Amino acid sequence: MLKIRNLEAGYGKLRVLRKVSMHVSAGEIVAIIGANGSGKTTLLGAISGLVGATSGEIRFQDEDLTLLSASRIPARGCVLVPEGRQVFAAMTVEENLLLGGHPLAREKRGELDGLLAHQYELFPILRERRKQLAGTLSGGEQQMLAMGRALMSRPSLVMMDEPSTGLAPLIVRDIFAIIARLRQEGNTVLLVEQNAKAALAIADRGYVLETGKVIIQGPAEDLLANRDVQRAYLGREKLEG
Amino acid sequence: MSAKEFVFLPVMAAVVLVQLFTAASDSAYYLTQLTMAAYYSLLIVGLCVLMGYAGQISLGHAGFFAIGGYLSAGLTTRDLLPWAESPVVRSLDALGCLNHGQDLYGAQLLTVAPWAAAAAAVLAAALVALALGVPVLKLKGHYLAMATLGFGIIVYRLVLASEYFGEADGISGVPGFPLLPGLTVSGDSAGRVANYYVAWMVLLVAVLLLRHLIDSRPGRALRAIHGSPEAADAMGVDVARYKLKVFVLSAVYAALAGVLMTHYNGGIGPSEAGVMKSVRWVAIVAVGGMAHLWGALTMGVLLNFLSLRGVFGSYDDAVFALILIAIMLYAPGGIFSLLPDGRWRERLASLARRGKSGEAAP
Amino acid sequence: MTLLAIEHLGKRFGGLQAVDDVGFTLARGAIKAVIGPNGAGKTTLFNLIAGMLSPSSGAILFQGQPIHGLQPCQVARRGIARTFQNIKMFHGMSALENVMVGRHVRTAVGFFGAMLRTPACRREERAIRERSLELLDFMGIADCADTPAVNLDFGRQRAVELARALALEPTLLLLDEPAAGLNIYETAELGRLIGRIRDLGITILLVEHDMSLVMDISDEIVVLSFGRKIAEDVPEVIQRHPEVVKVYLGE
Amino acid sequence: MSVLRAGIVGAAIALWVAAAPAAWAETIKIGALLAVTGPSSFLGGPEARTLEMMVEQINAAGGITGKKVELLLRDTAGNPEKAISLGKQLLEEDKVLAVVGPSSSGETMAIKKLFEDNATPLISCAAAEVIVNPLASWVFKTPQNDSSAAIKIFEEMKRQGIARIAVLVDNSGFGKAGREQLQKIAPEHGITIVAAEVYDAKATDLSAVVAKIKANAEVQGVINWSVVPAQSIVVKNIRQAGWQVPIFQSHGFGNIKYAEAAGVAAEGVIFPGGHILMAAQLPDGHPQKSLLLKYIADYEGRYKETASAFGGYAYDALTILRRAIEIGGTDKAKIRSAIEGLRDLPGTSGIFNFSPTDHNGLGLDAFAMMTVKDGKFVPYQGK
Amino acid sequence: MTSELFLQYLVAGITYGSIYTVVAIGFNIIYNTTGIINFSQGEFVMLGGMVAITLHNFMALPLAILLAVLITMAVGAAIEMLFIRRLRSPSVLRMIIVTIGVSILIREVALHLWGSGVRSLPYFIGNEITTIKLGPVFVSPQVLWVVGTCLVMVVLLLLFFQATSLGREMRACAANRVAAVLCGIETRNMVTLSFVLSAGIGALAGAVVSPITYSQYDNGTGLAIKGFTVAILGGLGNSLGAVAGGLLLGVVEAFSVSVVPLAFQDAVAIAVLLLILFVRPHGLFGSGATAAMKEF
Repeated sequence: MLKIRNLEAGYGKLRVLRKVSMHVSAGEIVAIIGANGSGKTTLLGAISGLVGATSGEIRFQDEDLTLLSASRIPARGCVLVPEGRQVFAAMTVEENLLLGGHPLAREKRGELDGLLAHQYELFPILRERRKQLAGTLSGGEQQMLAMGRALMSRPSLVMMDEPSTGLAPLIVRDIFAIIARLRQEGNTVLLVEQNAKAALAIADRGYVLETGKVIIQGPAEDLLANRDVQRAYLGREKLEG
Repeated sequence: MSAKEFVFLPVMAAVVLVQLFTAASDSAYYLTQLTMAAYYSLLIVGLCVLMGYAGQISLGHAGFFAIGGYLSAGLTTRDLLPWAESPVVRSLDALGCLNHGQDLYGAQLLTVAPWAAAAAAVLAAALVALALGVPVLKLKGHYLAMATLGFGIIVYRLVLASEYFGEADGISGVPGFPLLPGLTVSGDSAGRVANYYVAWMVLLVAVLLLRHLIDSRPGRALRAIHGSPEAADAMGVDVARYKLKVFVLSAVYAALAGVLMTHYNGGIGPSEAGVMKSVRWVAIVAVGGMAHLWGALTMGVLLNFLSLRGVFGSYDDAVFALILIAIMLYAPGGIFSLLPDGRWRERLASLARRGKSGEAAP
Repeated sequence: MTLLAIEHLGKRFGGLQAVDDVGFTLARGAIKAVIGPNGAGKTTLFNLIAGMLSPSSGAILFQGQPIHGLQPCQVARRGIARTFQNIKMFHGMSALENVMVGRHVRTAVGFFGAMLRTPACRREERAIRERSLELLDFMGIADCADTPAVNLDFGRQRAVELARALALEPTLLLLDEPAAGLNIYETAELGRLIGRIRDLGITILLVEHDMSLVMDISDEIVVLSFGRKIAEDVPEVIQRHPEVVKVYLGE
Repeated sequence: MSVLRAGIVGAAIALWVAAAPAAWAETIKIGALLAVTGPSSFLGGPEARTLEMMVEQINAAGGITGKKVELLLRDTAGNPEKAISLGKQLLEEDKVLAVVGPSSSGETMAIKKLFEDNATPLISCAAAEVIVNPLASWVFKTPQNDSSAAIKIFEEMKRQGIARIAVLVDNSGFGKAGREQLQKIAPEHGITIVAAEVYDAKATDLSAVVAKIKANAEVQGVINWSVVPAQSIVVKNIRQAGWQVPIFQSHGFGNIKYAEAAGVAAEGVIFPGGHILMAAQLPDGHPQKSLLLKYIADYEGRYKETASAFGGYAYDALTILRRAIEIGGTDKAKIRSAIEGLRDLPGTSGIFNFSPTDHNGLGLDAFAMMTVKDGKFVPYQGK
Repeated sequence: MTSELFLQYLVAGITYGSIYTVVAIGFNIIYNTTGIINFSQGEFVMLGGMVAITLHNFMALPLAILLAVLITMAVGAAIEMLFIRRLRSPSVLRMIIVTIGVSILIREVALHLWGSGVRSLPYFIGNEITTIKLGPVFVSPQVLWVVGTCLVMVVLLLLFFQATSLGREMRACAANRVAAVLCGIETRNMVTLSFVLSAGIGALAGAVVSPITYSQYDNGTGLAIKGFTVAILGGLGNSLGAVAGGLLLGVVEAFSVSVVPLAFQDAVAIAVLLLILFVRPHGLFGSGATAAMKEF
């Protein structure tokens, strides 16, 4: 479904991603893990068009996303739940969700009510809060809202950037339970997480990024057992030179 | 002399050459408008430091020019004879701050002496800038622009509504400003050459002082605030104080320009306080390249000179608007950024280095 | 001897307790690191010490004096310098001039002195320049002195920023993720550099993600999670601390 | 013949034709400092257009004493500092013989000394009395005196038994000068000003201030002294407030556009107007009649806009200069004394009788009281 | 003060207030979607009036106004596409300068197109002296047109922004540009749309107030400054706040006539603006908390 080849991207002079290649198949949950600054967020930014790719290609359902502007990518079925939620704080929960339905083709706008109901079923708390301003929600509720908003356009691929950031452990568990459920419903998920164990626990496969490169990849169980993964998080051997 | 100061030599040479040329070609009349342009440029270089180096916009600088010009004009023309016996006037007289003279039509006149009036005018502008700066400089972006614009409008409204300042007519009949025996700032054609040199001397000294400021501790602090206020703060720069100081400094420059221009012209009118004037000054600084003292000076002299000569005719404001838009869209670094490479600057710098080593090139 | 003491420090943003009853001390001459996952409150803690935020509760004592609630520039004048995670160079200024700004609190010339370029001003200016060049040299980037700072590569900008902080002659140096954006070689180099800075007698507190750097150079590590301190110990212990491992790798 | 050669020949012919006026033996340079743009452009615009038209006519008719007139028109935008700069340019660089303008009193006052120092005649198109009183030897003005207008208004008020009035003026130089004259002269006519307000030249609605003066029960009549569009707003707001008070306007109302802007509200407004506003109604043989009709016809034919008193100020200035040059030649001092010696010279504003002590030359008779009837200016016939 | 005078002042204040409010709303729309204060907003008002007057020579009044609004909208779109869109990495300073430049340019073009003369549309109902007597107070029917237009406009705008998906999308751009892009909203078009919308509103306002205030090439600036003051008073971006702020400023101005010389009236209005900027930059009616939720 998603195929990335030799992707390079960064901000200004700073090159963050160095020749990253990876793929996601339909129906999978793929986790990308790595320490801070390893380039995870930049990778999702590049896929969703927020960060310009300097070379390489991103093929999504046989279309090169690097050629599209960011606002056209959601309509192709590839939606990002950004880090730090980025809800429309001064708008109500329901408005946030409706805006998520924007990428739907015009003739499918009639399905909005059904989709709305579906999100409320997935995230019952949002139904209670639907008239509230999104900025007044708690962190966990905002995360659910951001996910719900992304799902409103029935994307074929949902990308999630650090859904657990700044959330209490109990809520993190709920969030991951929902992600797992999404897969059961047939969604494809690309998950970027710092919380490696939680992410790999629900993922099929995983990639480990370090300083902008994929250093390890494989089935989630293998990565969980891999000592190098642990090393990536809690200190490397000293480098000479 | 550092590389940046080295530029002064050719500029001074140009000032002298222009005068010699006009003398030789019997076209000394050009000096009048060059003198006026120099006074306006005095305001512009002050604004340039505020905007370009400290990063604070002011859409009200004509207001400071007007405070300087109007106060100086009012004090030196309004007759104090009716109050001659009041203690204030008498003590001022005892201090030598007053002039006993005659008006255009020969009537007795008691007025404040120009030097005292000028000092009072500049001081007033500084105090206003201080009082205004404390709350205004806390604002950013649109709010700062609008607040300074508002200040300019208030000054305009006050001079337009005050009888003391002559309402719509402004003040005319302002006497010359005696600088030295035999040297008076005034528009008399006899003193034209001397006044030309006075104006340019004042301007170049003013620029030299600013140049010194920019290349030293407080100037670096200012530029640091522009570059990154948080980092400047973390380096121990008291951002609020520095913004305030430079605001006052630029107000003083504007007021001084107002004082000198008023004595040179022998009068001042409300159009000097108008919003369009403030906008024009901002435009010229932008065209010169914001953080570019020489750019501001060059464009200040050039554009004012052309405008004062009526070259743009009825399209005066339109020309400035077009310049503004074009510069912002196509050369945000100022008109000199369009020159290839800025190699001329390097060449100047290398010349300067040969002159004296040890100090850095620009 | 204690240089910096954090006591029951708390910071609330609306409903979020970003820093919650954190306390630790920093001995003169030590290198101490604060680590924790994203959103743990490291940056908030850092900003509280640097004066960019004022605490909701608790106290920060520097050399026995309370410094909480002071403005950043006042904190700097006490002898605390800092660097920024996303490097903040002064635009439009050369590398050397950037460092020269660092001398601000150690010099005195004001507007008038500078404009008139008094002899005292000239003397001071020369001293600032010399000291700043020395620092660039110490960082090994003396050759970039006249380059506009923003044109330097990332690693060199870091070095300029460090030199700028050192120009302040700080007693305490606060480093906010100094290794962010550096490659492994640059990071290793940075580690050595921090060591040399400590050898100058400067105490260092850093917030860092790069574990290799932290483990390598720190004397002690404080671990934050959800605004609370969950561990404080030497690197070897922290590396095996079950709570810390759980926070980082999940349960 | 190739196209190129045709082009060259054509250009040569064009050059020759263009160079033909070089047959003029000498040119007379006359400067003009007018506010063609800016806040006073409603004055400077018609003035500039009038001058351009006249100079063309004069040259077509053989110039002045056989010399071609060259008009150096400069736009001051109403700024005194520009008037000074451009004034010096005209005097020293262009070496003009005399200057027409400026349009506003502030500008005129700013350059008064300059023209005294340079001993060059300046004929201002601004109305303020202070321009010629106290007298400056080289400065003249063509608009009627404000005091004449004030006296005319007060006389009419007395006739109507109005003694307590409200005065509204705009904050232009015209309004300022008018207010000063009204306040000075009112006591002489037994009239008391019980309320006086200054409004902004760019005011968009004045119903609040109208409500204020209306609430003053003493007010028997209102004088509005203004030269800006807002004077139509005053009239409208007074009538909209259901207030049937007699409204007097200054000679600044002498532009039919203002009456049109006020629409039916302008009906019955009384004001002192120059004869230009009633040219057609003047008795045949009136010395001004033919020149007024010609000026109006020429101006309106050429510019497709109504001729106003303002353009007339410039007409008079150039007419005076023309006559003075015919008498005194191209010597500035002689021109000056020629102007001072002009008697019974009809102009658009009135019949000029200059003297060494009167540099305006117009008397009370330059005004006639007028009113608006059916959207037209007509002589006021009394109640 | 008699109650009659009090009421008459009030009516005058409401008239001024409605005019200012309509201008302020134009500011708010653009500010809300872009974070730009469009200093050329006043020129839209001027254009609306001038174009409508010109067209009225050839066609019926409603049609002339409609066409004038459409033409001004096109001008708004052109300004955005020609100037605003082309600003690379726009800093606030540059946006201010460009919109000021555009404002001067439009004004100068208008001067050379229409001349400096004053024009006006005829009164929609009655003429210059028609008044309606409401108790002791006299009101021109045109005032009711202005107040009515202002009210209808505010209500329509609120409906548009709250109840239509396009309005929601514009608000989303204002609330969080990145998130809007991630929802597939073409933010560029929203910016253009905001210029079109506020140009249209300005033009309609210009046509409706023209019989009262007259139209002239340079009367946009004064209105823009008042409109901006009102926008700040009500809290930038807050349309209901603008209504309240407009009425407040209008009434203050009307009543100030009784204490301050009229010549200082504008200085009073600007002093109010400065005071608000210093004390409550988020406006009298906006709360700091909601202001903080916006990105700008």
